[in-house]
Parts: sequence; structure tokens; C-alpha cells
Amino acid sequence: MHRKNKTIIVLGIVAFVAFACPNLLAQDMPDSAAVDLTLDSIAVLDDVQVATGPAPARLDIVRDAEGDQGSSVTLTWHLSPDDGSGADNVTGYEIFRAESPEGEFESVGTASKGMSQFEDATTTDGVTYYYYVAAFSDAGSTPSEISAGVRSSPQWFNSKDANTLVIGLIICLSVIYFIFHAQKGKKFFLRKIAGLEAVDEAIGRATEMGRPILFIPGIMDMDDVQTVAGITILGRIARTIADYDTKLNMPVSRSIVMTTARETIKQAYVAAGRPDAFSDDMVHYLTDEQFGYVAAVDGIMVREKPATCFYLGAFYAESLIMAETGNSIGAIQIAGTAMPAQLPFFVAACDYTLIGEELFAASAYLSGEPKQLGSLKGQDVGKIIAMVVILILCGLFTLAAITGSADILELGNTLQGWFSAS
Amino acid sequence: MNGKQAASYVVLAIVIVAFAVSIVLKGLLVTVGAFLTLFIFSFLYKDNPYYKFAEHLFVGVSAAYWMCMGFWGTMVPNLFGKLYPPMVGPVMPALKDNAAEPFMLIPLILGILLLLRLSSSVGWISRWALAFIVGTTAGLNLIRYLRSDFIQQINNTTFSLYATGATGFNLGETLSNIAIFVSVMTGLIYFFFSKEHKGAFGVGARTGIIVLMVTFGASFGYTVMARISLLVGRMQFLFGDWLGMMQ
Amino acid sequence: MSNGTEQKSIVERLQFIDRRIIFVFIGLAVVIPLLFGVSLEEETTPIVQRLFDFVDALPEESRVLLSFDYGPTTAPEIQPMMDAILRQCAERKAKLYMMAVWATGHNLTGETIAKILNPEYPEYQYGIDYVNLGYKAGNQGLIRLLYVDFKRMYSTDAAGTAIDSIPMMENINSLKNFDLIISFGGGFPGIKEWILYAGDPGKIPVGGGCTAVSAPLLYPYYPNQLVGLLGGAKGAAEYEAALLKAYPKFRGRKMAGMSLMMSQTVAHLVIMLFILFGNTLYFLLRASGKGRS
Amino acid sequence: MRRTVPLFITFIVGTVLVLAEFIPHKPFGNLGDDFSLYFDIIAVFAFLLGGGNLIRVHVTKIKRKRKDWIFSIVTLGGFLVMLAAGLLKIGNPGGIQGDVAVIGSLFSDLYMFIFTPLQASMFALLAFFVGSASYRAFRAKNKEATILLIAAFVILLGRTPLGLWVTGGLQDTSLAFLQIPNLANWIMDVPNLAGQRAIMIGIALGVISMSLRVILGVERTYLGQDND
Repeated sequence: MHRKNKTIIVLGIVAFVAFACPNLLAQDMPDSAAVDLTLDSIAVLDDVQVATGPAPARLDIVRDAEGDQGSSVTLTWHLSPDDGSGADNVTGYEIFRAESPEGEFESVGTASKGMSQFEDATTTDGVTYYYYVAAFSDAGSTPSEISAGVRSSPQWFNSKDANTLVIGLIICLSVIYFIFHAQKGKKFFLRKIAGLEAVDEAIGRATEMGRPILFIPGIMDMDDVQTVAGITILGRIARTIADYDTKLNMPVSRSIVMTTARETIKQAYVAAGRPDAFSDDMVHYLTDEQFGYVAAVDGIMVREKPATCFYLGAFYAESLIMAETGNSIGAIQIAGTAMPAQLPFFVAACDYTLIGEELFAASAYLSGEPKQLGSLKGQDVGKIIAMVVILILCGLFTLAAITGSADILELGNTLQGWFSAS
Repeated sequence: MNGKQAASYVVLAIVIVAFAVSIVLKGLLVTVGAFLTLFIFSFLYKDNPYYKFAEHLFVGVSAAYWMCMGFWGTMVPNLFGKLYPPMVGPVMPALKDNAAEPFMLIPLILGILLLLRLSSSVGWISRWALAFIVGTTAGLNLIRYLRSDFIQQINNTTFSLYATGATGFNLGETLSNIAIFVSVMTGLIYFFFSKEHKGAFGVGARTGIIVLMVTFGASFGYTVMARISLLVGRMQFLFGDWLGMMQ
Repeated sequence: MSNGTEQKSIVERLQFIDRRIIFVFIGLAVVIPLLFGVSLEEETTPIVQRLFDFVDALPEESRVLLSFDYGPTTAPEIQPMMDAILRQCAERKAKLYMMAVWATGHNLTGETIAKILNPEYPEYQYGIDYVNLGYKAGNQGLIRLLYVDFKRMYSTDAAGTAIDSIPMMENINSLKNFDLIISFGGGFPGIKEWILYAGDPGKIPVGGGCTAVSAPLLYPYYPNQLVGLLGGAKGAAEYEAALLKAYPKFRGRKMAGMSLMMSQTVAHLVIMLFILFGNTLYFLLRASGKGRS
Repeated sequence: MRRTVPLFITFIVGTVLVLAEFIPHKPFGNLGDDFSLYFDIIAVFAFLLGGGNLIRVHVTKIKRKRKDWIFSIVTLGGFLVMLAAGLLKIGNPGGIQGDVAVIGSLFSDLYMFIFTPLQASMFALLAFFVGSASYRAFRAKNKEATILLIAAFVILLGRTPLGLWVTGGLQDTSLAFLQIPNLANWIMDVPNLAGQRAIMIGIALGVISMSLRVILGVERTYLGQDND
């Protein structure tokens, strides 16, 4: 037990260092596809001054947009001296583009005053473009110098996202590592989750009372991962229900969920050796409309009086309507969702609630398969990474605030920059 | 039994008369809206035929509503309009000159595979479509959640615990920062699966539960308000638009 | 729940008071203030004020995208926010781009234009100062596509006019061309998706107006990923208060959010009384040794 | 064929989509969006299954004169009328080319005058249920429930003028932070925010691990058990 914890912590620290390193390296490697332009290479255009317009802006960098799918050039400029100060008459900037410095320039867009960046997302890859930006006011407009040629191109790797990739890899690899580890017969300790302990009892109760079990997989479609979680739990529960020979009623609000759930339940019944007991009618579609669905589910509840209700998936406002109605008919209710806003209602009105992450862990718990359980341990590594990063960075920032040291602050900011999503 | 039946006929008669009077006084549309509202509210008393009527009507109308929206909003412009634009010319002329996108054959084929579910002999083929759907969900969500809910939420939790304001050290803010720090940490500890909640770890986990309970209580309290405003909207309709009792 | 044979004390029976009695009280609490038409002015909290200040600091002709991501069900809560922000934007002479990622938002867009924008700001011209782009399906995918290529999804406006013939759409190629995006709505897709698929990747300022339910889970995005947030009727009432303070010309007009607050307040008090009542009973029972723990 | 192919499809689709997030180059850059679009289209196909199921269930009910069969006629009637109104764009001012939900069409009228009041009323039921749930749930039964109760109560109080009135005396004292509205805001901004974050981080890990299990084929329940 003790050794293993150490392993996890070490892994966490290694992870933290590992994600930091590639970023350190990435800092020094400019994007090879980018064409940086400094002011030296910008031709000066001095014959188009408009006396009445504002002072011109100064083009700073014109280059291919980084880590994108091409067709995009980024321009940045220094604001016109008359923007926000001076004559303060700039109303905006207009960006012009041509395929040769002498060519016919056409407008590709405008930016509001105070803005110093523009992304031209309408370029054709491989074509060389020349740009200038014109500061305009009611009186007229003043162009900047024309930039040197720039070409847009798509990149094969989104360098801006390198840290996401590394962090993702570490978490995924630790999950995979523990899956394999568990498969080799390694036993893990897993804490109890009250809602899951109660599943068998809840199904048994319905059997004794001779009343049906209601299963609600949320109101979202299969493109929500919570629905997928709900359906995988259904697969485990259906097996028990088939064994107990209890009636299952599953109204759904999405047709694809209906198809998937039927497939899942059918196979559970086959596995239980009771394929004859399965019927497509166990799962029926009502409507895609959230409240139409809940109106009908409420009707089913008060008329059929299920002994047990499962609510596992993605829920919105309907959660409380269902849970309160279920409560009024005296059903045992087990809920689970990763919708933070609905958790309080389930906690208040249901007997057991799987909170957030527990929903995704539930199918692994119920399966009892070592490899599934192993993945849960992998998740814990993720939590350790989270805690270590928060600890280190809060520590650095606090230290910087107390000592007033700019170096520590700098270090903290750099690290924080690496651990950021965009 | 007979008395009960008689009572229900009386109620029905009253509803019909009231409905008729309301149509004469207020017009058909407001009347329909008002009565459907009352039918739904009657569920609060108990299940009854009027609620059943509203419920069944709602299911039928809304199922068709979403189908029509799906057909005209997705199927026509995004499938047929992309597969073979001239085909949708008569209904959506704006699209007919677009270039065809042959890749849209993929969803067409997958959609048809899904429909094969209806056949008992090749029904298993629908699993291919399901596999595609679930694979897409898994692939897309993995990175999305990693980015926005994992990395970014951690990033948001990295700050100096020691807070200073215009007048120097700020005790209140410092305490709040420490509270956030401790709460996030203990909240995470609660979710640990592979470690028993004992000893110091157990203290952390129990603190975590307290944090979660405060969170749930706060959300619940906050929500009470939202739920009531929905009722206010309905009451405004009933007493204002329908009965005309509000200024 | 059922009346057993054993005699139960009054306290014990009140414990399981019929919930229909609670329903009656809540109904009355909402209706009575409505019939008397009183309203409540709120003090503006920072998370609301920040959005207000941001909008107020927008230069003229800034491009503001208003996304109607709600339906009639949440309109009582959200519409007051929309009205207040719309008025402020119009005062700031912003260019208004209206769209919806909710199918139900489409009808509300038309209603809002007809009820607020056209009568109060007759100088606002369609196609030049505001545009109604309508609803498109695709949820978060739509937002992502709009970020990459706006006109690929919106090839026409809601009325079917070709997008290139609308003057104010000329320079809109991506969501990045907007100075501010405000999403109104609490559900999915909504503010969260706007943050994840537009605000975060493009560093575009995103503001939100949502139901009180979704507000707590959007809090974590403030202030880094979200300019400001209006939560529920209270948020709306606070925004209205800020508006009244900055633009006294609106004084004397009926503010929907504020009148909503009165009914809510009374209903709140009723619910709190019930909670106190329930707990008192509970402790009385426990004291007499009959309570369950 | 029945199991291996689907597992293979899931693996390939999942892996490619994960990688595509990091490859802006064509054809990977748009893959996520394209696949989401595909999903929407498949979902519309599935409507046929759903609608067919709806019709079948209710027709059977009517035929066999099961309990409440008369209401099945209401469902079917509403369904067919709305479907016809929408698909054929009956009464649409723009004819078959008009926007399906344009104001003035039968579809839009049915939506506004039947669908909307039903939807809004159903939603409004929540006000009543939230009341009964609070009454029942907010009891100081144990430590956790007590904390839940206190947090909820402070927030509720902070949202009403009563909160200010009760603790108004603290204004301008060093204990001003204990004023109920301030305390309510603090609970929202500090413990609530922290709790939501912890939940979100946990959920993200749950989703990552779950997605990974699905992509790797470790979790395959959704395809049915291992029997054929």
C-alpha cells in the first residue's frame, strides 16, 4: 500500500516535470513556417499621405497564423498616434491586401479603434500577399507602409497545444498503465460508493414488490459522454434485472439512445441466458422535447408506480421534476450525473447520488473486471497531478507576493503559462 | 363509484363551458394556452384526465416538432444540399449552386446502417453506426474536457494565497484564497478512489464532503429563485394576458 | 406516510405535511405581489457591473454578437437581461448581430426586435446597424465552424437574403471579428460552449446572461474566461439598476427584472418559513425521542 | 464481424479524432466538426426509428383498447398534424421555400399556442417542486445535511431584503463581512466556486478515463455482452 502511493506521487512529479520540459524546448524553436517581418524589410510608401486623415498606424508583424489549418495570415500593428491620444479621431483600421506590392489592393476587413491585431482568414495557401493597414477617421484614411510578402500555409502540428498533448499523454498513459497492471492480477484497494452498493438491493426490492424498474439515461444524445456512461451502467444493471426477472421500463428522449439501449439490454438478457424475456418494448421513444419527455415520464411514474428509479446520465432542469415525483410515489431512487447544477436536486430528493466523476467510475465498479478497475487508479494519478501543480504554483505565487521577488513571480508566471489551455 | 363519475362529468361540463366563454371573450389562442397551462398545473393536485390529455398532446406535437426541425434544418441543407445541391434547388434555392461534398455519403450510409436495426437478420450491422457514434463522442470529449475542465480549471486555481490591496496586506482576501485552495484540494481528495479515507487522508476527504455539501446547498438556494421566476412568467400569462387582472 | 393504527401526535403528522399545502402557499406568494404590481431595486454586484462597464466602454460601431440561446420556458428570466443589454448596446451605437444556437431562440429574436429595437431605436437600420441571422443547428460544432469560417454556416440571414448583400456582414469572416459576444441562455449549448469554442481559442470577450440555476457553474469561468455574468432575475434586476444609474432617461419605465424580483422575494420568504417550520418540528420530535436520525 | 468490426471502428474514429485536435493540417483540422455534423445527420435518420416506434406503440394501444387508449389518439393526432404542418410547410407565407418556423405558418402557430404554453407550464412546475423538496430535504438530520441546510439558508436569505435587514447593524463596522448578503456572495465566490472546480476536475478525469476505455475497447457494454 505504502510503496504504491509513493509510486503514484513520483509518477505525478515526473509528469509535472515532463510536461514542463518540452515546453521549455518549444520556447526556443520558432515556428519554421512563420515568416517574421521586422520593420527593416518594410517598404515605405510616402506618396499617399492624406493631409486630413489621422496619423498612420505602423505595421509590426505580418506572418502566417501559427498552428492553424492554413488560409490565414496574422497582422499586428502599432496604433496610430491619433488613436486614443493626439487628435484622437481614429474611428478604426482597414486592412488591405494585394498579390504584388504594386498590385491592386483590396480591403479584407476592418478592426475597431484601439485594436492592433487582425487575422485575415481568407488567404489562399501558397500565394504571396502584401498588406497595408489604413487608419481612418471621418476626415479620411491614412495607409501604413506596405509589408513584405507573406504566404499562409497549414501546419502539421499545432505547436500552441503541445502542453495539452503532453498532459493528455501522461494521464492517458497512466490510465493505460494501470489497466495493464490490473490485468496482470494486481489487486487494488477501491473505496466504496454508497449508490453502487445499493443497486442490487434496489433491484431486489422491485422484484419483491412485483413492480417495474424505471431507467432514465438523461435527456442528451449519444454524443454526450454522460449518456454513454449511463448506457454502460445500464448494461451491468440489465444483467441483474434479467437474473431477477424484473420488469424494466426505459422511456428515452433520443432515437439513437433507444437503438443503443435496446442493443445493450438485449445482450444483457442473452448473457443471462434469458433471451426470450427481452422485448424491444422495454425501451421506447417518447419525444426529443425536454419537457414533453418529462411530462410523459411523470405520467408513467404515477400510473405504473415503479419501485426503483435510476437516473443516470446528463440531466437539466427536469431532474427535480422527476426526482420529486419519484419521491412522492415512494420509489427508491439512485441518481448520477456530471451536471453540477443538477447534483444538488438529486442529492436532496434521491436516496443515493453518484457525484460527477463517480458516474463515470460506476460501470467500472459494477463490472468488477480488474482492467476496468485499474483505469480508476489511473484517474487518481490525474488528481495527484492536479494537486501537485496547484500546490507548487500557489506556493510560488505566495512566496513571490510575500518576498516581492520578481524572479519567483516570473518563474510562477512561466509555469502557469505552460499549464494553460490556449 | 357513481357519485365519483357524476362529479367528473360535472367538472368536464364546467371546463367546456369555461372554455367556450373564454373563447368568446378572449379569443381562441389565449384560451388554448391558458387551459393547457391549467391542465398541466392540475398534476400538482393529482394525476387526472386533463393532465393526461395535455401530456399526450405534448408528446405528439413535440416529437413531430423536432422531427420537422431536424428534417428542414439538418437533413435537407446539410445532407442532400451537400451531397447533391441541385436536388434541394426547389426548396432551398440559395444552396443549389454549392459544390457537392461526396464525403457526406458517410453519414448517409451510417444512417441507413442504423435503420437496418429494424431487420432481424442484419440488425447487428446497426452496431457499426453505433460504434462510429460512440467513437466520435469519446474522441472529441477526451481532449475537450482535458483542455477546458482539467487544465484550465487547474490554471484558474493557481494564485497567491497572500493577498495585498491598495492599503497593503488584505486579511479577508488572503483568508478567502486559503479557503479556495483548501477546498479544491480536499474536494479532489474526496474523489480519490484507490485510497482508503482514513487518517490524515480521511480528514481531507471529510473536509471535501463538507465543501461539496456547501456547494450543493449554495446551488440549491441559488436555484430556488430561478425556478420561481418561471412560475411568475406563467402567472403573468394567466392573470395578465388571460384574465386581465394585472396592470 | 399512511395513517397507521397507532395514534400520532399533531407534530408528528405535520412532519409529513401534504405537499399540496406547500404548493398552495407558493402559488399565492407568487400571484399576490404580481396583482399589486410592486417592484424592487437591486444593488449591482461586481460580476454584473463588469459586463455593464465593458459594454459601456465599447467604442461606437463596435460589433456585438447577441446569441439567443434560450426558449420560451426561460424567457421570463432571460428576456429582461436581453432587453437591458440591447438597450445599452443601442445607446452605445453598437452594430448588433443576432443569432441563435437554440431553435427556440429564433422566434424570440424576432419578438425582441419588434418589441424593443424597432420602436425605441427607429434609427437602427436592418443590414446596416443590426442583422438577424437566425438559427442554425449544430450546437457546439456550429460555434466552432463560425470561429473558423462564419459565412460557411451563415450563407443567408434569417429571411434568406444572401449574406454578401448585407453591408454590415462584409468584414465578418470569423467570430474573431467581433468585439464582444454575449450569449443569453442557461442550457446546452450556451455560454459554456461559447467560452470553450470561441472565447478561449480566439481570446474573444464573452459575456453571459443565464438562468439562476446555471450561474453557479459558470462562476468558475469568471473573470478570466468570462467578462461578466448575469444570473437569473436578480442579475437582470441588477443590470437594470446599473442601466438606470448610467442612463437616467430609462427611469420611470417598467423594468421587467425588477418587478420579477418582488414575487421571488415573497416566495423565498415563504420557502424559508417552511424550512424553519420543518426543522422546528424535527427538533421537537427529536426532543420527545420519536424522531429518526 | 459483429463485434470486431465495431470495436475497430470505435478505436480508429476515437484515435483519429484525438490526434486531429493537434493537427491543424487538412484533412484532420476539420475532422471534429465534420464528424459532429455527421452525427447530427445520423440523428435525423434515427428520428425515423423514434417516430416509427412512437406510432407503433400508440397504434397498438388503440387497437388493443389498452388502458388510456383514448389518449393515444391525442398523441397520434398531435403528432401527425404537426408533422404534416412542418414537412409540407402548410400555410407558410414563403411557400415550400420559406423558413419552416416562420411566423404565420401553421407550424409556427401550433408551436406558439400549443407547444409553448405546455413547455412553459411544465417548466413552471419546478417552482412548486423546489418548494416541497426544500421543505423535506433541508432538515438538520446529520452533519452533512446541516451544512447543506445552512449554506442554502444563507444564500436564500442573502437574496432577499430580509438578509440585509437582519444584519443591517453591521454596516460600517469591522464585522460588515458577516452581513448576510456579503456572506451569501462569499459562499458563492469561495466555497461554491472551489467545490464546483473540484467536481469539474474530477469529471474531466472521469471523462478522459471513460473515453479511453471506450476507444481501447476495454469498455464495450454499449455494444452488448461478449456472446456472439
